[in-house]
Amino acid sequence: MTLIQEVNLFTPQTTASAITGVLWLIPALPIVASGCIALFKQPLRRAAVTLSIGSLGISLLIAIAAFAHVLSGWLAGNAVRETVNFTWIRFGSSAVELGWVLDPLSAVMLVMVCFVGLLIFIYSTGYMEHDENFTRFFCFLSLFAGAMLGVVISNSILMLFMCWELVGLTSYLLIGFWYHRPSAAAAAKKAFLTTRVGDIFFLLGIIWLFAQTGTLLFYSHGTGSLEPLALASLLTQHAGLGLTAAGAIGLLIFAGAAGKSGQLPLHVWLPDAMEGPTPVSALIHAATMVAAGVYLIARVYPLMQAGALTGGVTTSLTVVTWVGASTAVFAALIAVAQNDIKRILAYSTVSQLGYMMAGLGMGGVAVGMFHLITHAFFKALLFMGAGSVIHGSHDEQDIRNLGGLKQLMPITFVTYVIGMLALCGFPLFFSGFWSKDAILEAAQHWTVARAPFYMLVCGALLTAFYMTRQVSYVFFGQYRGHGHAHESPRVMTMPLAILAFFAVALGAIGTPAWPWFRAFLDGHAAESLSEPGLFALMATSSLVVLIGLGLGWVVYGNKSPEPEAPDALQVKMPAVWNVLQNKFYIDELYGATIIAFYAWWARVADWLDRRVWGGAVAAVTWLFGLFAKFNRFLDANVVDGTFDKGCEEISTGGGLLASIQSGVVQNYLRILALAVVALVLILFWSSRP
Amino acid sequence: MTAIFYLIAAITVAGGLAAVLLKNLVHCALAVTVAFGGIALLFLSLEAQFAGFVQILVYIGAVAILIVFAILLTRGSDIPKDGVFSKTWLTGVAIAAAVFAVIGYAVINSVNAIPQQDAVPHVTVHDIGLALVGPYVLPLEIVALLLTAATVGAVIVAMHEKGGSE
Amino acid sequence: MTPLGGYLLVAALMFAIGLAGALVRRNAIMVLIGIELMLNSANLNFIAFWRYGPHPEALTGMMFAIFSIAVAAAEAAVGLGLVIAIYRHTHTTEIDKINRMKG
Amino acid sequence: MIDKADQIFVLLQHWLISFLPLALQQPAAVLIGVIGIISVFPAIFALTTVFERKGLGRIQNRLGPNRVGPFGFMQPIADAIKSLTKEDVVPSTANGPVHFLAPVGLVVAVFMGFAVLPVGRNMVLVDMDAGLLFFFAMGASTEVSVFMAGWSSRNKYSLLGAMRAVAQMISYEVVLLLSSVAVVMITGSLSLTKIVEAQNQYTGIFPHWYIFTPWGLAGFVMYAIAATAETNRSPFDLPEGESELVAGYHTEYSGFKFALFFLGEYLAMLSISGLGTTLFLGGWSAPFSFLTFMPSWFWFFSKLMLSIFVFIWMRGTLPRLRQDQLMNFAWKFVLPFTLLDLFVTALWRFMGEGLLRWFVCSAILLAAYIIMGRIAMVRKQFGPRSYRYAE
Repeated sequence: MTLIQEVNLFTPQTTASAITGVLWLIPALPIVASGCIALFKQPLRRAAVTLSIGSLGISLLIAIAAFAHVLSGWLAGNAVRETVNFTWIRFGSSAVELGWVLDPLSAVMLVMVCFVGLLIFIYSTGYMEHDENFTRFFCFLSLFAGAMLGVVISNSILMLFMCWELVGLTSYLLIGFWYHRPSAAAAAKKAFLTTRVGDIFFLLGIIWLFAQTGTLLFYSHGTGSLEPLALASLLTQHAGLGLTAAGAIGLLIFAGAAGKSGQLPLHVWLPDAMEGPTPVSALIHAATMVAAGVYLIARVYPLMQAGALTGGVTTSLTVVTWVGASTAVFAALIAVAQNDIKRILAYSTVSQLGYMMAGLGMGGVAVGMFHLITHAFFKALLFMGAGSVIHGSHDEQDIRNLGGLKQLMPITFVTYVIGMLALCGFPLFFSGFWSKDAILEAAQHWTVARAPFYMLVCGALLTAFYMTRQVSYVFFGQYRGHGHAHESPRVMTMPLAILAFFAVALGAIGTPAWPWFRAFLDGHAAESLSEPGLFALMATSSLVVLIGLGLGWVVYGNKSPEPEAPDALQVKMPAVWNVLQNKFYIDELYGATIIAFYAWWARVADWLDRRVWGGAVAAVTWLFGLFAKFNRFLDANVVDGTFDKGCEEISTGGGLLASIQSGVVQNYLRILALAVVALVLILFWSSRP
Repeated sequence: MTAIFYLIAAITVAGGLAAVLLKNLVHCALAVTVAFGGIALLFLSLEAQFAGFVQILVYIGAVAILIVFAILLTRGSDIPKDGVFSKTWLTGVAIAAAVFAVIGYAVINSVNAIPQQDAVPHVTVHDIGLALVGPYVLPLEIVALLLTAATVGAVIVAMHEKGGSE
Repeated sequence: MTPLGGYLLVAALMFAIGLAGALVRRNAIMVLIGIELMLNSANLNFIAFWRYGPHPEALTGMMFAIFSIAVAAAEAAVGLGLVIAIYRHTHTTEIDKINRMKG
Repeated sequence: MIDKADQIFVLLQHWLISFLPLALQQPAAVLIGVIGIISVFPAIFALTTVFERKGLGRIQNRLGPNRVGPFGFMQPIADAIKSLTKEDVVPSTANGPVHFLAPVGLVVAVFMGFAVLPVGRNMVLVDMDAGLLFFFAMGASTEVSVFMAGWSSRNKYSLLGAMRAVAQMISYEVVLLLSSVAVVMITGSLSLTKIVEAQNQYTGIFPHWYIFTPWGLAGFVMYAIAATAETNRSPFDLPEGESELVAGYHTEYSGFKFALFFLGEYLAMLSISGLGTTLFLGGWSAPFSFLTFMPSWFWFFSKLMLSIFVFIWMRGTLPRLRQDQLMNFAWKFVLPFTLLDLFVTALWRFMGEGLLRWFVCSAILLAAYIIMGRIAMVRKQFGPRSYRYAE
């Protein structure tokens, strides 16, 4: 693998093309649409839908145009990286700069996000049809889409962080969309707080990076933080623990990515996030937002691999690999013992994100991104299929209460099975096979350790197993739910069919026979089939998948257990099952350690507040009270006494004068007349000689 | 000091006395109309044609009618049981007499001190008009404002209070 | 007695009569009538002084009388409006019964 | 000869006083004038009553009085004899002196108004500098008499009629004054003879009557409306509406006192028509320059009779207004329009000669008339009466 040396094949473009100039419209349109919808009244459903879908559709068109621009540039032989930067705030000699970038990575991601997002928008119009907060939902969805697209096009790490936080906010809003359910509200809080833990590290990384390089931009004609000049200076800094500054910053950024992408210590929020509406699960928690972490690593990849000596191995990338691989197998294990249809998919997502991270860590940007793209399509497909199942079976999510939907929901069944086979990596015809194969290939060639390879293979086996279990429960046997299950409306099945098509077809761009996707992302020529051991690897992975499928079918296939009956595995291995079903007791562990610590600390603070500070305040209060009493005494006896006496005198005098003003008008007139008499007399007298 | 002057003066004073002394308020109003007319005639006898006609127009045509309206609106034409004069009427008469005595004494004693010209002043309406829009234009404007304000005020004061505690 | 003296005496008499009316009558409208009489006698004085004064062409007394008439008209309108308003509240126009500053 | 015919009455007066010593000539001249007025106008009144009754009869498709004398023309004489010989009924609760003084005061005040009317060239009893003001002062005095009549009768119909009449007269007197002020603004004089002289000029054969100017026409229309209301004539005859108030403030009068009221009302109509003629229709001036050979008094009385004919015609044609319509009409339409007319008159005075002022003044008045009319009609304040029947 020689791709590392060829990263710098990119030739910086000095001038931005027209399409780059309007690239900002892609995130801006959905955000503006969201703002408009926020002002709408609830009954304006049609307008809200038209606005959000229309804006995202236009964004998709622009994204495709941008992609075509990049593609034509690539075909012409020179890879494109165009940036538009501007100064946001200037203080002193430094400036906060924002900007956006168009390169193969962002172009691919833009198209994927817009396309999947658009399909999910369309699907949502059917899924959310009966919800009374329909327009609010589309407001949030549009805001999310805009923020996510903002993350994708950012050329400034600050702008990326702002959009990143916006994405986190919308995720919070959408998970808690049905906020009247306590579980949804709790899940939203959990998601927000957990990702915040990662974000704090991310922010530290940003600040460190800014402090070291003096710029927030990734690419800026040679002065950006991801360009050789800055990287070289970062490598010369030592951060302790044997890390260079580049490595330390990379690890901090990875912590943020791990929070967002649900990597091992911070994965707990993602399964709970399934409390949100299913389209949200599909869009945010399968296809796009969780992939933002992977995308972030891909975006700062030059930083991560800076200083790599041989085989592209750096400390930070090794950490990424280990975390990813262990997440992959760990989550797959938990998924085996779950009964909620969406929760299984959620753990599957965590697992697949681990694959992506491992792929990034071992194989480079293209490997990880390829799995990200294929996964986005088939996982969105699976989630929407699950949504269709839930919709059709009257909000039933427990797979033990479903069954026999093969006949009742044929389109959902076919598309779901396609998604499931793609996820499992069924050989040759499904995109998942090729993307996973690329990761496994990278793992096989990894020089540091062999363990990740075996872990990933194990994960693939488990993936096939639990997906078979799920499909068997849901679609085969007898229908065990209540009411009559029915097929979903066309507006929901159409996106399923389109996604199913891509779940199959996308594999074509990444086969070892024609790996142009990798070449496109990495910017160098395609490799040939001549790689040694390739076919052996393919055979191995196929075999693993088939074993997993077969095992699952043997254990669960075509049975119709009673809803309350124990699981087949539970009967055989109750101890293991319990551990798995309780998710390795991670939540309980956190509850017993971190949260308990916080609760204790809160009690301490409370005690301090009540006893120490409260006492001090009470003492001061008492003192002042005493002083006030003294003042009152003075006021009542000294000041008031004088004043009252004065008032009494004035009042008495006033009473005397008031008796003159009797209210009888004629009295006044009389006095007036007498005054006239007096006046005339005085005048007359005084004029007398 | 002609007979006409005495006649007019007698009418005026009689009207005024009747206005003050008559019991029925409407009679008082009519009597005061006579007094107003007498004053107007006095103006005319003083060669003040314009002032005289204005006096008739304003006092007889407007103020008298206004008084009559007010009397009828307040049921003033019914004679009250406890008399029309206040209990202190004697004091009032005494004070009025004192005023008249003092002023009359002053007039009689000092009227000859003032230089008098007996030539009839020849003042036309034209002159008065020119004076009104000339040296006296500011008072004219103020009076216009005052009349407007008085109109508005009278309307508001006399207007029925809507939703009042009647 | 000069003509001016005659007019002034008549004016003084009318003034006294108006004053007496305003002082002895109990009805508020009668008080107003008395005041009107007093104003009229003042006007008569103005006109008389204008007629027999040294500068009749200056029109001062005449103007005074005219403006006084205009103002008196406004005064009458407002005064009678007040009397009517008071009558609405207290159902009386007896001025010695209207001695509270509360309607 | 022409001048002789024109000045025949003046010459007659001069001839008569020439028999007296010089000291008495001046009072005698006045006396003769007074006698003339006191004899001529009641005669016209007598004629008018019979004209009115016959005219109304024609309008209502009947004959009218036709028994006394030729064509019933002796009817007023018969009426006069009747009212003089009838018993004078005074209600027992009536306030005697006031009841008696009311018709007298009315007739006196109305007769006073004629003193300043120029009925012909050099034919005016007192050529006062403030003639117009005098006329209005006398007109205002009649209100007191009307009130006296209504109040002293101790009859609720009388009192209501009197109150209505006084309220109506006060309201429309404002309009009457203001519409006359327009003429004063142009002429620069309150003297009625000067006003007539200002109009007694000709351009070609056409006279300079004020009615032939935009502001004059508008002013005349307002004046005519106000005059109709001021004299309590139909359609503003609410104070005497038979269907509501029997006969208004003179319900309790009979015999000669009633005749006096009747006389007073007609004389008021005559005098106010005469003033209108003087102010807007050129007084005694001839309508065309080639007709100046006719005596001036002939023209005055012709115009007067024409006005009276219009009064009778209106009485026979128009229905009576409601009280609120009457007041609204006065304060919300006629008065604002008259004020606007004053403004236009000022504009006319200061815009100088030329066609422009004709155009501008006409345009303003026409626009104001149309706009105010539309607003009034939309608000249904002066619209046709709508009847509601008990169900």
